[in-house]
Amino acid sequence: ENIKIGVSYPTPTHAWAAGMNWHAEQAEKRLEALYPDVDLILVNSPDPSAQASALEDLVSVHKIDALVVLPFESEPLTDPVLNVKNSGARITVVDRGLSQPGIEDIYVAGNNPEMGRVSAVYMKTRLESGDNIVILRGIPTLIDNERFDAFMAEMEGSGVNVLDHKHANWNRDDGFEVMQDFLSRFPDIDAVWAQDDDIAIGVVAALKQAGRDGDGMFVVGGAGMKETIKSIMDGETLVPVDVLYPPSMIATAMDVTVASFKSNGPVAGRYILGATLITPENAASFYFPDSPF
Amino acid sequence: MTVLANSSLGKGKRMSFDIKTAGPAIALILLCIIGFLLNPAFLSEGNLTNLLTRSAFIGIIAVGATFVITAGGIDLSVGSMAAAIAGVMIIIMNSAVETLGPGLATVLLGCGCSIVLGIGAGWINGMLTTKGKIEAFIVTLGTMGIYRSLVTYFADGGTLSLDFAIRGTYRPVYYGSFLGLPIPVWVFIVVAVLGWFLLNRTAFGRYCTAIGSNEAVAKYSAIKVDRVKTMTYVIQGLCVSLATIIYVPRLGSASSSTGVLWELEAIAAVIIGGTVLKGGYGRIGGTILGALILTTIGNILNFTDLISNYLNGTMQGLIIIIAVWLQRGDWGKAKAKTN
Amino acid sequence: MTVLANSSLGKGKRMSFDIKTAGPAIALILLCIIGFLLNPAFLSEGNLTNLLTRSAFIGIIAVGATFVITAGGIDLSVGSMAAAIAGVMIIIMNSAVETLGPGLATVLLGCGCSIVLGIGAGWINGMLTTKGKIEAFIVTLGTMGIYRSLVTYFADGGTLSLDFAIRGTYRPVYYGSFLGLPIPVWVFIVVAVLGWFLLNRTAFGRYCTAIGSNEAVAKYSAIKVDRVKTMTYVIQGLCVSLATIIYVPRLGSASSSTGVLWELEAIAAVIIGGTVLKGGYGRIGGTILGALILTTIGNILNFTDLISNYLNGTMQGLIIIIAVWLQRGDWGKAKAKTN
Amino acid sequence: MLDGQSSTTLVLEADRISKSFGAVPVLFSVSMGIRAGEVHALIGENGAGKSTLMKVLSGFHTPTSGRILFDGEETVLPPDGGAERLGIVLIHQELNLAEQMTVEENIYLGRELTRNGVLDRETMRNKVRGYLDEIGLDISTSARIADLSIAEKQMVEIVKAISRNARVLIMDEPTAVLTEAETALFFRQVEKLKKTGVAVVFVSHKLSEVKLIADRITILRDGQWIGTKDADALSPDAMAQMMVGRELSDLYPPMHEVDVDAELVLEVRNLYSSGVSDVSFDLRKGEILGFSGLIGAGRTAVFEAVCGLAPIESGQVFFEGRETRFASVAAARDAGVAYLTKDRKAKGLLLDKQMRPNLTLFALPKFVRRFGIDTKAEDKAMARAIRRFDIRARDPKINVGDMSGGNQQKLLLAKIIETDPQVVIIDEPTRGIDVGTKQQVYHFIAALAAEGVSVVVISSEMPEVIGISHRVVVMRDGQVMGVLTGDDINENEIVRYAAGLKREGRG
Ligand SMILES: Nc1ncnc2c1ncn2[C@@H]1O[C@H](COP(=O)(O)OP(=O)(O)OP(=O)(O)O)[C@@H](O)[C@H]1O
Ligand SMILES: Nc1ncnc2c1ncn2[C@@H]1O[C@H](COP(=O)(O)OP(=O)(O)OP(=O)(O)O)[C@@H](O)[C@H]1O
Ligand SMILES: [Mg+2]
Ligand SMILES: [Mg+2]
Repeated sequence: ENIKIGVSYPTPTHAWAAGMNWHAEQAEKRLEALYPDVDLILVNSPDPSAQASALEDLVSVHKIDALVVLPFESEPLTDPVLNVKNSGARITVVDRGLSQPGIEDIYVAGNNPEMGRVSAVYMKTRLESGDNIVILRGIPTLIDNERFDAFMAEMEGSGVNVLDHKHANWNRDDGFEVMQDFLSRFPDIDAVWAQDDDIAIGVVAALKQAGRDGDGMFVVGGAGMKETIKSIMDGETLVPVDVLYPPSMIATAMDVTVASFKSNGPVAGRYILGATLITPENAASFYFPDSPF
Repeated sequence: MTVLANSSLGKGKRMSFDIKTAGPAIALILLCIIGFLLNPAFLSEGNLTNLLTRSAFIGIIAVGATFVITAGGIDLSVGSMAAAIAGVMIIIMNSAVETLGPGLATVLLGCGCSIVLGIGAGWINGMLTTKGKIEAFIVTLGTMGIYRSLVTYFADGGTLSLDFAIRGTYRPVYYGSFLGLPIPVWVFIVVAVLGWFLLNRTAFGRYCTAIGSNEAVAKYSAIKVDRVKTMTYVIQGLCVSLATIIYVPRLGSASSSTGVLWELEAIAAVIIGGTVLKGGYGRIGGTILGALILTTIGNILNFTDLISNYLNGTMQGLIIIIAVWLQRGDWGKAKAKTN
Repeated sequence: MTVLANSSLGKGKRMSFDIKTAGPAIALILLCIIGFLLNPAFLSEGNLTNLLTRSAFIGIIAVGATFVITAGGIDLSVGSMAAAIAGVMIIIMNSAVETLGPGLATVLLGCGCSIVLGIGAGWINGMLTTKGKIEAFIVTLGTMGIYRSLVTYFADGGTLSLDFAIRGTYRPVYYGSFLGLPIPVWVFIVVAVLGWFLLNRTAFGRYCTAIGSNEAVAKYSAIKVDRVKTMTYVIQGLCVSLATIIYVPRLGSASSSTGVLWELEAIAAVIIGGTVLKGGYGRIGGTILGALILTTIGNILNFTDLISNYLNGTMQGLIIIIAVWLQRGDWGKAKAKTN
Repeated sequence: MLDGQSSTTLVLEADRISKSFGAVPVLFSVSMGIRAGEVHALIGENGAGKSTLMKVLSGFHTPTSGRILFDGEETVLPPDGGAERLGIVLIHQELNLAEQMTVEENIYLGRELTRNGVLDRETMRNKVRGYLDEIGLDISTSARIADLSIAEKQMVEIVKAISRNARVLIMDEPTAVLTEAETALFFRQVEKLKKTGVAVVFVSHKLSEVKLIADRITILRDGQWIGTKDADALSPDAMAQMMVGRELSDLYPPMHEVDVDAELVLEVRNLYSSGVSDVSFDLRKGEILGFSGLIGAGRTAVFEAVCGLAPIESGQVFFEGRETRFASVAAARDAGVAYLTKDRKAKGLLLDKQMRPNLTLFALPKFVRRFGIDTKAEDKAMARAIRRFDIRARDPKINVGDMSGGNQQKLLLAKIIETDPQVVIIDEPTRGIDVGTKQQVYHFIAALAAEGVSVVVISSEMPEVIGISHRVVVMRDGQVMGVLTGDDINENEIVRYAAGLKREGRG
């Protein structure tokens, strides 16, 4: 009797998601080799409604026994995941929680508010009251709001001025252009919170172009891109740290889900991964040179 | 070369007529065979029902788009319009639940608002193109951006979700069925039949075709060109609102990513079905088949892991081109006619 | 109602000609004034340089699109094509660095490949529409999906990055300047001048207009319609490859999100500039202004926090509609003519 | 076989050409020889196959069987206008100009003059200017075709053809939309070309013109070759008879006098509109009112304003005694006023649709039964129209654009009459119609009037206006110059008013 496990996540359209896809594929190979009776089916979808359709297909066609799902968005996928659960499958939810509690058997996630908070804490160690920062946000989504709100809450009362914040959509090009405009607009910027390593790449390019990358100016991104981690290891000062939001969480979720069939102990529960601050000291342990991210 | 084209055209007239009618149908049947060969579960009742239900959204919107395109227009705003309407519906229903309770009244209020909004949005597109004399492409590109950003604004960048209490009442509109067919499929059938009748059997349909074929002739033939064109956008808006009414109970939410690229899918369905993009020639039946073809392609790609997930788009692109190429004999003719 | 439309038409004949020429220019000047009022730094040299440089991508692509649209076609694939070409360029340069070293040779090889790919991709679009007799909308919707998914595939869903050693050699193509103007702006100027010349001063340009105006007339005038139409797509492909050549050194990377929606921006620039979407009337000068207008809108929105971030799209949509409405007298005429 | 002419003088020759469209045969073994330096007229009823034969002779259609000889050698003509390079130029019956482009661009389309790859616009402009002056056409070289009147467009077509240094110049009804004055200018050019040895082939329904200009005449009937004769040997009556295959009775019907007390159906007072200034006239029940004048005199503009197609700046319109202003064409139609355009290709018919939807488009509300269109009633109307107007399409499912020009015109007439109007304004009623059918149209108009319908006939063909009108309004420069009645309706009087030599006192 084969154990069929569906794995559903958004189609990678940026590097972080590509890293996740890579980790998922690695885990599939590893787990299928380890357990011949386990069949993992990876499906990715370009939008929430396609993901809902993909979930329907996993049930009606593949008759899965368990589902590992990284929902595109929480709200729209709550009902479709509930339908999968009603078909009798075990549910593992990754990263973005569903909007109705109690559907998932296992929950594996990074920590978005924590990411914002950790970034702010680091900012405060480097800045003084009266210093100016600008923020480049992601795509307008819940994740972005959580990170941003936690960051702002932590900065509260520090005396650091947030000059403005614009959406750069977790995209290098937008990061570059928004930063160019910030630089034209504000003559004095001391630091940039770019929230994401892709945006940070654009920001750094804009800073270098304008020649404003000296004077202790620094940029904080986030997620844990391998190039960023490498440059932190090399002691780069413009992007001195990174805040982890590991794409490998999907692999963790697949491991745990398979374990729930294979283990003789209970595996249900919540696994929350930390938002570690990556510094030159600890960078080496987060560096995966083969991953696309 | 024209020599050949002409003679083959002359001779093939009867034949190409058949290909034209059958083209999209053949493409769909081929796809179903491929699907079955890849995985026999493709033809299971459950999957076919899923497929039909899914086609309903794009299909209903594409019926409206058939009118707009037949009359020589284009509407790029439908996807964002759907998202914005869904958002407003949810806000209204959520706030109505306090006064009206989570029952039928609230759901009907939401649906009513959806229809009013859809008609209104279509009317605005129509008036801007006709009275404002701005190209439809620009008008609807503009309203596309406006609606998309409005829904983001309403949702504060996140997701608007329907009150759980209302969901219970509203759920059957998507998940329920009647005589073995899901409700969305029934709505799709009704919209398709009405659309077919309107386009092929009424004066209004003739007027759309005439305007798309030659606006000056239409004007000299006592057709109120501006009014008819505006009406096509209103019909499009109404179709979008109907699609939204059956979409909202499916996922119970709306966000800035709702309905992204639906406009391209709807237009693609219309063109795959044999309607001419420059106007003057519309086929509702073809549009329905076009919508089914598009949904089936996505469905089949979910059925196999032969192809790298990343290449889904390549397969989709190839299949769309091939599906239309299957009826190219007809295309040559249709195009020559429009000139 | 038709009555009113006509009278403004008849009387405004001479006047609307002036408005037509000046329309997009006035819109751009208004935007600049607004930008300056919001923040005087808008008119700083640095910002104007940024603005021009940014316009270069969309502008160069839009020059190509002007040809395609003037000849009655449309190309939705340009954004994905740019991403795919950028991806392949990066792969090729990265692997050439081992044999050729990180010098000029490698960069030239990359640029050469880009041009070959651009021309090839354009040629495929052209052949599928002309010889394959498939509607341009469908062909390029298909190739859009194909190129987009190919770049995702090459990048394994992530980002392709240019070798750091090559970046040093290649950097000046984006960051360098000549006589005070950045290189991309020079490329933009050259492409615009050549495009203007080709469209307005050569037989080829007239053929494009004639085909867009009336394909049968063009054919009967012994114009090789298929060849000219294919050439417009080839020119479009070439423009995309030039835009890509100056895009790659900017951030040294390409991903599946590179160039998303550039096709709509390019088409919008063309239409804002006064070219008629149905073909037969193209204006390169207007296209350039259209590209500048679009870039300026985005730039201005970054210069103010008066407007909620979420409403950027609303402002963009409104400004586009208004910019085109400013020249609506002309539109009415142009439209009436195409019928 | 061609009246024993030696083939050495023949430039272009059709030898037993047959042509079918699908299963529908259109030409049956037609032969025709064209000599250098002659004007060869081709005449025949609507749908006889004249245009088809001309297209075969210029490479636009390939014959189903038969040979084409060029300079005595069997030749397969290159398609799509490629035959121009051999010196064979065709002016299509359908206007063949790119509407958004300028006069200069159109005239040189496909053979632009260039210097080092750059358009030599200066030279082209000057040459075009020269051609336009020569033919007496006062338009700018940079005018857009869309802004020209049909007559001007036709002249541009002619200029375009003449400028091509043709050896064989084939013209399919070039004078159908021209006035006599313009036709005269045009004929001067033809004479000039003829002297230089150009072979001119000329299709026309205006038999008097044919008599005037042609050296030889070929007659087609139902796709069959009837004969080729020297022009001197044929009178217009004899031509008509050979075309139609029967004796033609009087062209114009007997005039039915209008009751002087008949009510005024339409009164127009001091109308101002674009191209129209201070126009007043009235129309009685059952009257046929002719409108004459030179091209651009404003006749069309008057009725476009009256029918809601163009805005009225000032003035009054009374319909059946009540002051009215039709806000739309639909309002005019519903009141019983119908306008038939002179521009059948651009404003009259949907060329990519079949006959039936075209026929009923104007009167469509009449065919609506319980929300839907009553297709049975449409079919009946179609059958009726085919009988009544003698519309001949060998394939009933053909697109209107593929029908012969005259049959299109008949369909357009039928389309307008389908609303059973009280007042019908027919702009150029017989444009491109053969003599036989013309006669039918005139009788039809007279019958309408006899039934009490008021008819306005706008026509540039003087005999036609004179032959059927009760009264004639002559316009010039947007103004009414005079209204003629009874014996005053003659060519002399009309010309004097139209040319501005005479004007009725205002009062
Ligand atoms: N492309 C076509 N396909 C089918 N039938 C055609 C086509 N072109 C012409 N015909 C038919 O051929 C016949 C002859 O048409 P043609 O245009 O040669 O007549 P014509 O003598 O020029 O008449 P007219 O005086 O009215 O212009 C008509 O019955 C017409 O409908
Ligand atoms: N909408 C308009 N705007 C400007 N000028 C116009 C308009 N309509 C007509 N005219 C001008 O008014 C004059 C009268 O044109 P009209 O077409 O009415 O003449 P016509 O006597 O009917 O000529 P035809 O013999 O061609 O039918 C022309 O000079 C024309 O250019
Ligand atoms: Mg597997
Ligand atoms: Mg003819």
